[in-house]
Amino acid sequence: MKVLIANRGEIAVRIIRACGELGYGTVAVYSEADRSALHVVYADQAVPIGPAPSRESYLRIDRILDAAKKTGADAIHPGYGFLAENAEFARACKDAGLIFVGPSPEAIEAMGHKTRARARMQAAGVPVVPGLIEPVKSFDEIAAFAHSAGFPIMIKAAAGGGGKGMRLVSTEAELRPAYDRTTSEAASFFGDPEVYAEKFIEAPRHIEVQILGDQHGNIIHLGERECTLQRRHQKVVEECPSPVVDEELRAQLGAMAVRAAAAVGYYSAGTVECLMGADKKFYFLEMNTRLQVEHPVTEMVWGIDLVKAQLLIARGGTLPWTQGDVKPSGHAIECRIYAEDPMRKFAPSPGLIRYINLPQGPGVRNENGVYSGYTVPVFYDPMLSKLVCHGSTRDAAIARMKRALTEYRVEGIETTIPFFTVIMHNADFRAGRFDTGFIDRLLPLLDISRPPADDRRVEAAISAAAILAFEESQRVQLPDDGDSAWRRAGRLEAMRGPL
Amino acid sequence: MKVLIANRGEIAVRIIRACGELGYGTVAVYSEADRSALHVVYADQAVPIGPAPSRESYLRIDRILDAAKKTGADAIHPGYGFLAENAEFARACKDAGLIFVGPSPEAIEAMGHKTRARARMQAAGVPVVPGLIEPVKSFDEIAAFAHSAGFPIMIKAAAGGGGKGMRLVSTEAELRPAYDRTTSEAASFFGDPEVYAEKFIEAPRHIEVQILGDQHGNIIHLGERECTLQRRHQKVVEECPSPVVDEELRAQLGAMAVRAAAAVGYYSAGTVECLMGADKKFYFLEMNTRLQVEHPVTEMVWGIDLVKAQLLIARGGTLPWTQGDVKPSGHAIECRIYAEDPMRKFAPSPGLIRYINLPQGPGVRNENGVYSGYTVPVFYDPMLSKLVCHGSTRDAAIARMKRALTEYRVEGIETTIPFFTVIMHNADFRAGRFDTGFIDRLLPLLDISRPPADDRRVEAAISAAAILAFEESQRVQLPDDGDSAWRRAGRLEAMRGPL
Amino acid sequence: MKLIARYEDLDLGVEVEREGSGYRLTVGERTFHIDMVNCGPYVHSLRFDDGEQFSLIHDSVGNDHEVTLRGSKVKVEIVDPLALRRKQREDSAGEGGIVKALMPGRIVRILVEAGQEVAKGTGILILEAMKMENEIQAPAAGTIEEIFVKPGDTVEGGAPLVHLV
Amino acid sequence: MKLIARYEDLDLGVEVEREGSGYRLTVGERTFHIDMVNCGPYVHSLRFDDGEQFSLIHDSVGNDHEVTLRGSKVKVEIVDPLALRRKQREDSAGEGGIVKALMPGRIVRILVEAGQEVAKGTGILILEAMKMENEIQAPAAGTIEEIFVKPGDTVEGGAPLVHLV
Repeated sequence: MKVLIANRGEIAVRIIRACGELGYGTVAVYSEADRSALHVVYADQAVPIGPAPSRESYLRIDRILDAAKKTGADAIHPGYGFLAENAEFARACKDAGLIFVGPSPEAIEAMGHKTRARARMQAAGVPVVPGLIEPVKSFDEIAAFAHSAGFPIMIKAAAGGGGKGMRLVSTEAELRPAYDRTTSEAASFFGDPEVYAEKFIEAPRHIEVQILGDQHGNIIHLGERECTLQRRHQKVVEECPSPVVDEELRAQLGAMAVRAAAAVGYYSAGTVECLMGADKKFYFLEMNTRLQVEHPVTEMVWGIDLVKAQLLIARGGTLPWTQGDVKPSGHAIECRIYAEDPMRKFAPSPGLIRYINLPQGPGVRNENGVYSGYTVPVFYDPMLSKLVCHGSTRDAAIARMKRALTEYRVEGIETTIPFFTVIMHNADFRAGRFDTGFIDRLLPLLDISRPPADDRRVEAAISAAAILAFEESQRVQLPDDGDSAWRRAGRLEAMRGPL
Repeated sequence: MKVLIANRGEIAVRIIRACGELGYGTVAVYSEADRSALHVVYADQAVPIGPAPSRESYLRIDRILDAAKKTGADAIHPGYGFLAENAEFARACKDAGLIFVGPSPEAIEAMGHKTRARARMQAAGVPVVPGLIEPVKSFDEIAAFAHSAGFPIMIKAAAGGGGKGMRLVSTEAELRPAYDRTTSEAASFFGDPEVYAEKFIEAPRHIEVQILGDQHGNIIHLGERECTLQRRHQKVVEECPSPVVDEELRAQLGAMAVRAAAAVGYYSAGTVECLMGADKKFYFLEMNTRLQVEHPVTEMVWGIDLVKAQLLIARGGTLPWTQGDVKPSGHAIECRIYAEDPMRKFAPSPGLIRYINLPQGPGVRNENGVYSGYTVPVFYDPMLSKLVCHGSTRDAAIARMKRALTEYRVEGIETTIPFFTVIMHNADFRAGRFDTGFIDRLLPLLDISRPPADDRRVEAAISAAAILAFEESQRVQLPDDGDSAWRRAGRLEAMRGPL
Repeated sequence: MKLIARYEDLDLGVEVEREGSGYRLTVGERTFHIDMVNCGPYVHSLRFDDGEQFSLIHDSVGNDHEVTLRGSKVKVEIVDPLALRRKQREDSAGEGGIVKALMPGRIVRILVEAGQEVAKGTGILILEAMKMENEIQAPAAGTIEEIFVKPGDTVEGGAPLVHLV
Repeated sequence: MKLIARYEDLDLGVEVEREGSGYRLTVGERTFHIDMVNCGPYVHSLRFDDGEQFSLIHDSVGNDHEVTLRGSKVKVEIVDPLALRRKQREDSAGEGGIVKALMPGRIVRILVEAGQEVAKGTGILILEAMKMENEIQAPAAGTIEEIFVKPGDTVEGGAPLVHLV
């Protein structure tokens, strides 16, 4: 068995690891900007599939299938993003005689079109978010909806998902620019400019349920994840279980998710996303027909390897567990480590990672996508790695995360690590009191405070910097020291061409 | 609460991590050779306690107590080795008003003298290894024992443990040199030249039982560890559970271990070591009155943090679990990563670690004691770090270990990583068929085979080396390139003085 | 050697001298005797003469030093006084009117024209990097003197975008 | 540039030339067109012209190169032919009679005396490193011409211990 991974970054590495443990061969595909990426380093084989822009590489179905044919791969795992929820791709894999590690093209289609999915779920008796409408053909339609439903509304790309391609609109004035930008991003990122709108539910929690189904009709759920902490509609911290879900509510959420999945004949791993109000009423939002970024928190608590389960299911295997066999244990939290500068409005911070020190020790899991000496390209997501910590209780998991963040060091680029330290120390977060607006309300208070100049740490830091500057000045000036011309040339090379 | 860690290397880092998660302050102590050691980097405070030789630093009770006083520490954790099983040290801590994180001095003494411990265990109804005798005063006594019991025998340091200070003697000719060297090592490492001897049981397994007791008389066991794979009487691979112990045998072993611990009023974490024959009869060997190197395999399978439990117990807390509350789950394996060259008879390989890539991802735990750029000193144990992998079954744990070893890269010094790859692929190991002689029998077969010259990998490697040598030759010759005079001077500095 | 350390808004005079195998430092009014050991390319161990020890991670680009120690990151600029005076002259010469790219990326749209007057905070252009569109705003009111880039251009971090006078 | 690559017991002639942004290599009888990119201080990506790609970790000390790729570690020595000829002359001059320390450590005991005849495998001295006593043995039969160390000495790896003729 040989598996081609049609993805990059930490998720490609995650899948390569699972395949390696199962004794399966692995094939990485990579754009020219990704020659030095970790997934290329770790795969058994690697095939170039085009220039840096995703449109010309990671989204090119023809080139990926060519790579599979050339290397004799038996299966393709799409990861998340890129082609993971593209039914045409899933179908093209099947047509080429390859196993697609995911659900059927029909299930992807059924859930992919968010508005049609909602109708189908409603028919299956699954509660849905109020206010959903069909995708619009023009700005006028969206304006009409906004006027009838009243602000705030959300504009979302019909083909979007995972927090991409959606915008909150609170006032009339913002409507036109938001529509234009969402449409443009939808066309650029998903190849489909269609957008729709829905009424925005205030102060909700974002809860999602993990399901696992096989091709023989067995479906189980693996409880919920708490994904309420978001910035720009992107999740930043996820946990399992949710601090506000008890065993009874978990059973209700699970039953709803299994019903939703069964309604579309779902198999493989999948996630049913819900909004939950303060009254703990929950509404189906969408189903992600793929592995989720935050799947490790579920794995650590439920003791099941979701990627290995996907591979088993894709090969036609039967789920080895019934609902009664699986039980959660302890608590897990994930922080997404981004190449963004929290002190400069989260501006992207690509570039050379000069030094990295990953946290280690008990209960710490690094889903890493980068390494010391690697240059983070500008073409893709700013997510570098994920840090996941497990503890016997939520408090223990938070304490472990705080400890791990202290060990985590990245030099050369800025990352969101200090921002997570602030969150882990926040009293409301520690008490489990938050909604999806938490991060935005926290941002103005974000004072990653610096010690005063007479603090011994500052004296030590200034002394060290002065000594090293002094030592540097004593050295002969070398023509080719440090960042070599050769390496600089390689970096400019990677920057060339359209994004 | 502030804890001083009277140790170095990976175990000091392990304890600092646990304290950090509990919100306790940490104080590292270090010899002059250890200024750049990871435990010094990670502790809140660090205090120098003398020159490189352990005798003048890590074994100096007075200096360690001074450091505790100076920093206002409340407790001292001894780790393993050094002063961990020194009753005098435990008593001195108490006398200085400090909490000693370990058992009572009386329990250490009772178990510390191996021959007296055996008598006490026999009296408590615990089965012991046949043939034990009192420590000898002269070579003649040991010769007399050898002649009456017959070869092979083991000569052991009375104050030894953990595989140190013991020698197998199979023939008359070896007896005198073995006696001399064991006596000399016992004097040098443990400060006590006394040795004793016992009949050597052939082809046994080494099984040990983890126990945890509080100061209120509650004692539970956390099952067994399989520690049969040894080289020069040092464990190299440990696992939990043992592949040959079933639930019934585990209950018997556990009951025996709890009885042994109760007989000496034991509290804190402790390990009862046994030999087990092919008939699954087991014999008490010794009790290690401290945390064990291989404790993480038990932690990963039983879900209990032994260091945090030790700290709770030391503060007078009550064990939060009864025997019925604790259950094993899955399987864990540990490999001890040593700075030794398996291709050169495991010769020590200290020096500069130019580059290190630790394995990551699901089920992988690094208990690391070193980092990229660190120079491994010659003065201490060659153990750099431990790699621990957990899986749902023994096969899954082995597969994960194989995958992790593939990711593990250390450049600059040689390590035992390739040796573990060979063990993980060995059919007998995979089948669980081994005894304490397994590694010695495997060594002659150790062919960490190299690919032939026309293999594409070799062509690629030769090409890369040639290109880099070519590029190097094209560069201006720099006076101070690479390994700087400054750093070389630092290394020579660290080498100075007696070992 | 005399240096200036800039921390937050403070300029501190620093004097560094070798002293035995260590260093003698004067920082502002205070004098330290320091012993420092290189533990690898980025890790250093610094010890004051009262025995207090700091393990630190150090990285620098030009004069900008980042030192991480005991969970805090301290950013400090170390300049020699001559270079500082030169820099101040350049600053007053009005080089500050160049708006630079804060990150590498691709120019998506230009929102202003040459000659246009802009208020502080007016969007100048949209820079795409890492799948996000980032609006670059005017740091002060003024007139757009010159635009150095066009849509579709790929720029490195620090590249000049427009001249604002 | 002409080089010699030593792998296992083979000496292979290697010729390296720049070719466009890549390299042209002749290794023994075979010619490769190779594109190689530096991915960091130790990681490199090498691609043959048929598209086969290798990510590798490279480290070298002097002429000794270690290349790790696809789970294998390949040790190869790269020398230029002039240097090799010089080395062969030195070898035949009998420098091989110096027994060197394989690792840094401390001399515990000397087991031989100057002038003593020894058989191959005779223990010469005991070197302690990392808490282990290691016996250094005579690599061949001969006479101990000179002993360079004494008990208690600390030596670096590669330090000469005795001269055996």
